[in-house]
Amino acid sequence: MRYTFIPELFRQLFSKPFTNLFPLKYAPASIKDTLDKIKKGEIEINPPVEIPDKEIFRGKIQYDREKCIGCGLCIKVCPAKAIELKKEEKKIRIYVGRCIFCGQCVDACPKGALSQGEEFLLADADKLNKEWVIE
Amino acid sequence: MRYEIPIGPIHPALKEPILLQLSVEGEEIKEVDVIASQNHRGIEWIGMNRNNPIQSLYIAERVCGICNISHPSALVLAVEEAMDLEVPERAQYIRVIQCELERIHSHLLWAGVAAHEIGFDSLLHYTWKVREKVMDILELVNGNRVTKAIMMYGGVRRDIKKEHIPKIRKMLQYYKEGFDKLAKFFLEDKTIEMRTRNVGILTKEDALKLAAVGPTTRASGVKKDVRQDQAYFAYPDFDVKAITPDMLTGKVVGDTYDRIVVRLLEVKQSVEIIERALDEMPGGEITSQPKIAKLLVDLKRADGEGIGRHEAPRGEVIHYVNLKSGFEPFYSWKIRAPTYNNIMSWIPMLKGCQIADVPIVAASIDPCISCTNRAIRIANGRKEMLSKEDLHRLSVEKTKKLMRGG
Amino acid sequence: MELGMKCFKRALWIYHMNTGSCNGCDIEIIAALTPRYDVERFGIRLVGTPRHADVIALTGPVTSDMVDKVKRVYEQTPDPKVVLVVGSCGISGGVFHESYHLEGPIDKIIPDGTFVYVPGCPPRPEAIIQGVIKAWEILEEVRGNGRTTQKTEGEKD
Amino acid sequence: MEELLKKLKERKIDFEIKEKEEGVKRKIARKTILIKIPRERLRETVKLLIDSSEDFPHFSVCSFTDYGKHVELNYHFTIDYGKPMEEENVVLRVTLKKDDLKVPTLTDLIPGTIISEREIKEMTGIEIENIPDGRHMFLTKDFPDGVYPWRRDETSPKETRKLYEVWK
Repeated sequence: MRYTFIPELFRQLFSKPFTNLFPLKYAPASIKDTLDKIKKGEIEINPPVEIPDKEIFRGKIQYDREKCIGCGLCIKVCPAKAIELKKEEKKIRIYVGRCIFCGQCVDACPKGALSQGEEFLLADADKLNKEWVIE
Repeated sequence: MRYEIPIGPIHPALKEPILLQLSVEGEEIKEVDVIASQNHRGIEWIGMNRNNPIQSLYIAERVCGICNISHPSALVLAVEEAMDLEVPERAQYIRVIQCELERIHSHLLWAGVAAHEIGFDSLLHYTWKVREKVMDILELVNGNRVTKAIMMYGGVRRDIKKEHIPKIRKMLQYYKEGFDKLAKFFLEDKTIEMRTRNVGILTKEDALKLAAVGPTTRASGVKKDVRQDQAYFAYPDFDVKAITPDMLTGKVVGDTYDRIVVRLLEVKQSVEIIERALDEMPGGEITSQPKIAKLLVDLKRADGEGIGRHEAPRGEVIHYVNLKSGFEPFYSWKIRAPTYNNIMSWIPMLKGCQIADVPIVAASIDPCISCTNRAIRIANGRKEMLSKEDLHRLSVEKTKKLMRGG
Repeated sequence: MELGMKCFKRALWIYHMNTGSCNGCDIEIIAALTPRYDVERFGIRLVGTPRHADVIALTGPVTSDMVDKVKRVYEQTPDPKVVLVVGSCGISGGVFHESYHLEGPIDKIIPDGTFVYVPGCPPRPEAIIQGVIKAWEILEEVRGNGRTTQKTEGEKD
Repeated sequence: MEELLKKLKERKIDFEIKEKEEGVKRKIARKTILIKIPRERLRETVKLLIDSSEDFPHFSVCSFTDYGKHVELNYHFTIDYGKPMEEENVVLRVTLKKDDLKVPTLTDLIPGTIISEREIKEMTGIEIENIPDGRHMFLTKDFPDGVYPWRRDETSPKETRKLYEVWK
């Protein structure tokens, strides 16, 4: 047998699908209608591939305003200039649009005010929307 | 009659920008020129002027997104040499495991791309499906599918948890069982053999003179592997042997087929290394300096220079670092990525090939243009120009023609 | 003709362009096309030329050499079009936020474009899929007011 | 390595050897041979390196440091590869004065140096004598003359674009 892949092709035809059907199985006729229906709860979307370890996963940064002392260490180590110091209040502001999700600020924070969340579906058409500015 | 054909800069073979200027007579390539100025982001300048060393670690990670542990590895080796920093034993083992996980994912990625270049898309999808297993493990231990963000001066940032080890072992088992199958598809299939045997030959002499590195040079019979020659991290414990194609096929031709052989054998080798590393991993700390603020001060005070060398999936990575006390960024920093050296080996490989062979030959060195740290440009539309699609079509046509026996 | 427009409305073709990114996002875009995520089941596929595309998936902080190429690719793409910026470096520079060889971010180079941003370094393939769906929604809105309106009225479903 | 050191002593070229320990259970020493030479003897030393190694010496890269009044070029080589744990790094260090930035090319001895030499030329402004191909390698064609990104003096790039400021 010189074409060694052919038997595998047939086997694939009958094996269990490998695809994760996020968000829907097939493309709907109208995206807008579907999104409305999802909002109303008429259709359920298929969940994305599960996050394997929630402790380690590096998603959107969570900020605990109360614990922050405004030392600025996170600003010092941030490789992407995603964090800004609000001098008067001694608190910080994080821009998700600049963040590279490395988690170095989480490691550096002496008070444990920062942590990595689980959220990763962040796409948006406006890069200064409220969701993307953490205060 | 000679024609000039520019290929690129937006994807000649991979999804990256580089321009190949070919001189052809009929179907045969006579001369090759490489223009690589499209991906230049000035990373060395950034590390020398703008960043402190900890920030530079993340810049190094993004020199190349595929081999994103190689550059930090070489950088931490260089900096640790420059400032005489101790690294705990457990951290050295974790580094080895991470590096080998990356090698598996990178070689499988390449194998898929190579299959795509000769028009064998079902094999591309199969290989990438197999690759998802290691991506899951990478996400499990690192928190992101691609960038690992694990290296730190003096250790690593994250431990491998106890409950992760059975999952990693399961993945290794999957690859051990699946390896023969994968090797059969890639090495015994007539289609692949027709398109890659005796195509894009790089002789041993050329490989040495052009200073080629990694699988490209090993496929030409040069036993050169940093893990073997000048071991680092915990690699001396594993006694890694450089892989050459004669281990499987009994001869060295130096063509594209041999490069496939070397990469597949390296996947197997990596699986074995990870398995041993998991068995022998000592306990203890994972970093010698857990306080980031203290580390920053130490880095600022340090004075000295160091060279870090690491065997990335594509070949040897070298970082040269010079630290000056009182000066926060690196005083000087030079990155040498593997493709930087391998690009020149395109010239002897492509000479005498047909245009339809360009994608597979160009892909055979596993080019990583962003690794080379430079930049891209769009081909001139007024000249006769082959787009990626045309090139791919030509390549697919050649496969079909060969299969018909023509 | 009417039938033709109906068919074209659904499949979304993407042109992928690398403007000096690190490859991380690029491999995740390809990962989204391969069996695990398989966006081809929605009719989404990568095409080799911008003239066939509805969406430009753009990665990277735009190096000096790429500025005019980005503009040309953008002009060659037929209207209506959306630029899908994948990865933090395309949005704001990310780790490459300051350098002598960069001209980005992308929305300064194409000031009148429509953008969908996917943050992440690199984003998970699901996040890219979500971005594509956002782009799709925008395209549907634009087309709904434009040439396909008459056709949608004739539709039963 | 012994042969190289012997030949270096014969020619009266100074060198130092640095060692660094690597490994966890099995310790090995990583050796770096640092050779400081004047520009005039660079080609001679490279020839020596080629003659005294079994295989061809592997040219890795050329790095550059700017010390204000003078600059330093390091040619990084590795020799004796292919044998487990026996490889050594060789660094050829050439110091140049700022008002006389010139080095001879090595491309005829080792063809693989061409990319590095083109890079050094465009990034630092050092003139490479007899370079066969002096075009830009990594910078755009229209990059301004007289701006050298790796230098630490008035010729380093002044105006850099801060993407994080313009992003809004």
